[in-house]
Amino acid sequence: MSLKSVIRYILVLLLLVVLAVAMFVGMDFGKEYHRRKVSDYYIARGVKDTGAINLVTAIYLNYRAYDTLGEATVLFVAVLGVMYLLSYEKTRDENS
Amino acid sequence: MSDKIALTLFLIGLYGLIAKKNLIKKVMGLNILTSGIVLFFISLGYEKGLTAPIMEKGITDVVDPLPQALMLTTIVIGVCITALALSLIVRIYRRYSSLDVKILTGEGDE
Amino acid sequence: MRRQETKIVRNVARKLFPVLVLFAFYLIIYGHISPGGGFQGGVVLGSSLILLYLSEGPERVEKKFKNSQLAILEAIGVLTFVGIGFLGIILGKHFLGNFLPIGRVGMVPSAGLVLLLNLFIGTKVGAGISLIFYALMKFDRRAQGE
Amino acid sequence: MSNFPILIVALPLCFAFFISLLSLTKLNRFCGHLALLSVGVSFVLTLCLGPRILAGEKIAYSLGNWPAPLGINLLVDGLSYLLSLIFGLLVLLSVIYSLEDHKGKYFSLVLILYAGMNGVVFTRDLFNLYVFWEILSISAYILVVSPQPASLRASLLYLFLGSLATALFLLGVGIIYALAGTFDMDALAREIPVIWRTQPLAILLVGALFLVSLGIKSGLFPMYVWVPEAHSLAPTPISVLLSGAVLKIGIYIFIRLFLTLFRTEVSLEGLILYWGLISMVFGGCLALVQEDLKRMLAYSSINQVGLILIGIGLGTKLGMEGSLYHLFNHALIKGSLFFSAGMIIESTGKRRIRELKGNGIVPFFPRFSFLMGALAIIGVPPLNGFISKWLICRAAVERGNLIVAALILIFGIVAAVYYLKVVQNLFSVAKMCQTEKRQSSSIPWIKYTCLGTLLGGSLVFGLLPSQGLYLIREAVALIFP
Repeated sequence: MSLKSVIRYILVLLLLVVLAVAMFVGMDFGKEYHRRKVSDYYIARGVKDTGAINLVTAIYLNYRAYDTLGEATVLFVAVLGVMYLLSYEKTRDENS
Repeated sequence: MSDKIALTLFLIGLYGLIAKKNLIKKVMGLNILTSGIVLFFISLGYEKGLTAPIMEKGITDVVDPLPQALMLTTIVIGVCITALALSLIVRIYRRYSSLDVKILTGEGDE
Repeated sequence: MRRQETKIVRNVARKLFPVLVLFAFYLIIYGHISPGGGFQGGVVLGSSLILLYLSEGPERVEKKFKNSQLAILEAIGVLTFVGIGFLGIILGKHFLGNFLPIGRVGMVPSAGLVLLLNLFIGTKVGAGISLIFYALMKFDRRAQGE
Repeated sequence: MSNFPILIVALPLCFAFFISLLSLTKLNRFCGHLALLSVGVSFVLTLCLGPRILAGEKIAYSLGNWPAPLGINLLVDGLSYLLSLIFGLLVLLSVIYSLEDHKGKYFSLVLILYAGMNGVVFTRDLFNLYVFWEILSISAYILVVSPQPASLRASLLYLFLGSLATALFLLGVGIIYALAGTFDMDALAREIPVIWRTQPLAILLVGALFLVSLGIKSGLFPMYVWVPEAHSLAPTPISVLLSGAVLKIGIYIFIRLFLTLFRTEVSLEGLILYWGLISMVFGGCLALVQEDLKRMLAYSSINQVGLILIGIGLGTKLGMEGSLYHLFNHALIKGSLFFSAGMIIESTGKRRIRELKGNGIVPFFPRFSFLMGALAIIGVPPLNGFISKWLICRAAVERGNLIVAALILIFGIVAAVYYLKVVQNLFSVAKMCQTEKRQSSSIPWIKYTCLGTLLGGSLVFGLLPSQGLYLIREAVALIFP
């Protein structure tokens, strides 16, 4: 192992330790801080509002359907991209 | 407790993404990182003794449904990024016949 | 690379395929009254196609499910999603507003748009995931020199 | 009129899906025109919102009729309007530029990129912002891939760093949700000062996560690695979009989150100021030693983004005006520079700055526009770059930060050195090459219109700076009421 890679590993480990400490200290807020403001409304009124018993679906497709549109777009982009990248014409030149 | 595990998973993924030299392993690191985040979100809503958010008759104490709904989106995004990264790697492997991270910084270009 | 798996695998996969599709549509259609939903059902649908592809080999599956058809299905799924959103604007609500009646809670045809959107998301996700897999798989086969 | 915000986002999406269907049929060659139509419609809708925004109005839109914390809300205010205007203009010109060279799926991706940009700047919901940011980034990763094989590795590098950035952002959003129980920005603006009193460490952690992620995405000093790779290897219109729009998204989110959301917390101004300064210095110095034309432009982008951050970090109204105006100007100037660099590379087939020397085959107009763009970005008076640099400099002097002002001036001179090196090579007399006489210009006129528009824009906003300041007045009023 060369000196360069040793230094690299030490740096990475240092970064991770710092991050770990920061996260475990910073996120030590306990459960009482999790105030479910919006979710309490969803739980109380969700079925009446949307008619869906499954609250996850109710949020996914009714309250936050715009997010779902975004998600569908991401999947669409990925399919488009995979076909764009792996289409035959583009890759033929690399064979030769 | 579960959010601590999720964070550990996140850090493991971060380590994989930063330190591994194989491109496929980097993608694996990215996946672990995403799973860590998903687990973190899910653990936010969870408390002991609560049931799934299916509001059938007589059920009132349920876990937080919002993070669960959001995580569906994150999972799809994770899948999409993985698919793209893999297809890029497949083509890079065809071009350079190597999966070493040195490719990314331009060594071996003509 | 071997094109096809053994006969046992092929038979099991072929018998399993309709059951998986049925399960997928159950998940999609009952998504708003039980655990499940469009995305989950769509993934099951996609994996059923992937299973068929793995066991039967690409040529035989391509005859039944052409890539271009799947691509069209996917685009139509997401296009309809946006279309339903615009329909909300036309019918006086906002984008993606629920313009259907909620109906009796707990029945299958209820919850307004949720069921409809679940169907489109399901087909879209199923087609999309199997398409990604197909593209990677086909590239791999080509790379190994057909 | 009230539906315009969502139409601006959803119409390009709708057309993108339709174009991908169309590209499978025989009508493949009309994809570009359809894309042009939809971007045009979207841009016109954006322009239609103009009078109301400039009158100080804010246009809100709740999706699916759910009020603020329940559903997702869109809001068009001065800041998002300014950004949306830049994006519309650049995407329109890029589509026009690529009409001849590209086919179906490419346009679909560009439209989704456009929708993603507008989705990011309009939304008032943190998670929705993440989703649209991811849409924008993923389509950008794909679009970076060009026929050059090296662009594949640039795209992969961009993908790794970009998805690391969005993952860190998402983790921050999760912590915010744990603390506040909502994603809505208006509710968060009220909540966060309350939480700050009991949980300062958690808020600091969120701030740090957001800063790192935004730093990666806008190409600031230690995390700029992807910028030169992606910018130099992408197709020309995509380089324009990356430099003019995608880098700006990071700055937008920074302003939106840290100056309107977290504004009662610790003052970030010093950090931002020095970060911008370091970024500017490194970008400028590295641009000096580049040999590749587009790579040099990419490092110059890092330099300019640093300058924009300096203006923000000064923390005064004047500095903010200067940096928002510079954000706008940089989009125009870098657009014209990348377009002309693309044309130069296209007509000579050479990317290295040294090889451009004495090439008589470069048509006159790209050379001229490169010169104009270089003068504008250096900050020569009648052009628009001067005004914004002047504003930032004056803000620095007013704050008593003379060293910063001096550094900005010095790096103006450094920019002059590396740009004029290219200009000198471009305009040096062709001493030989009479033998290999190639056709002088095969560039279609439609590409010249893109260049002309951007050059005209930078001239107009340089001669009439009050018009440009009028545009950003509402945006500045949001931050310094």
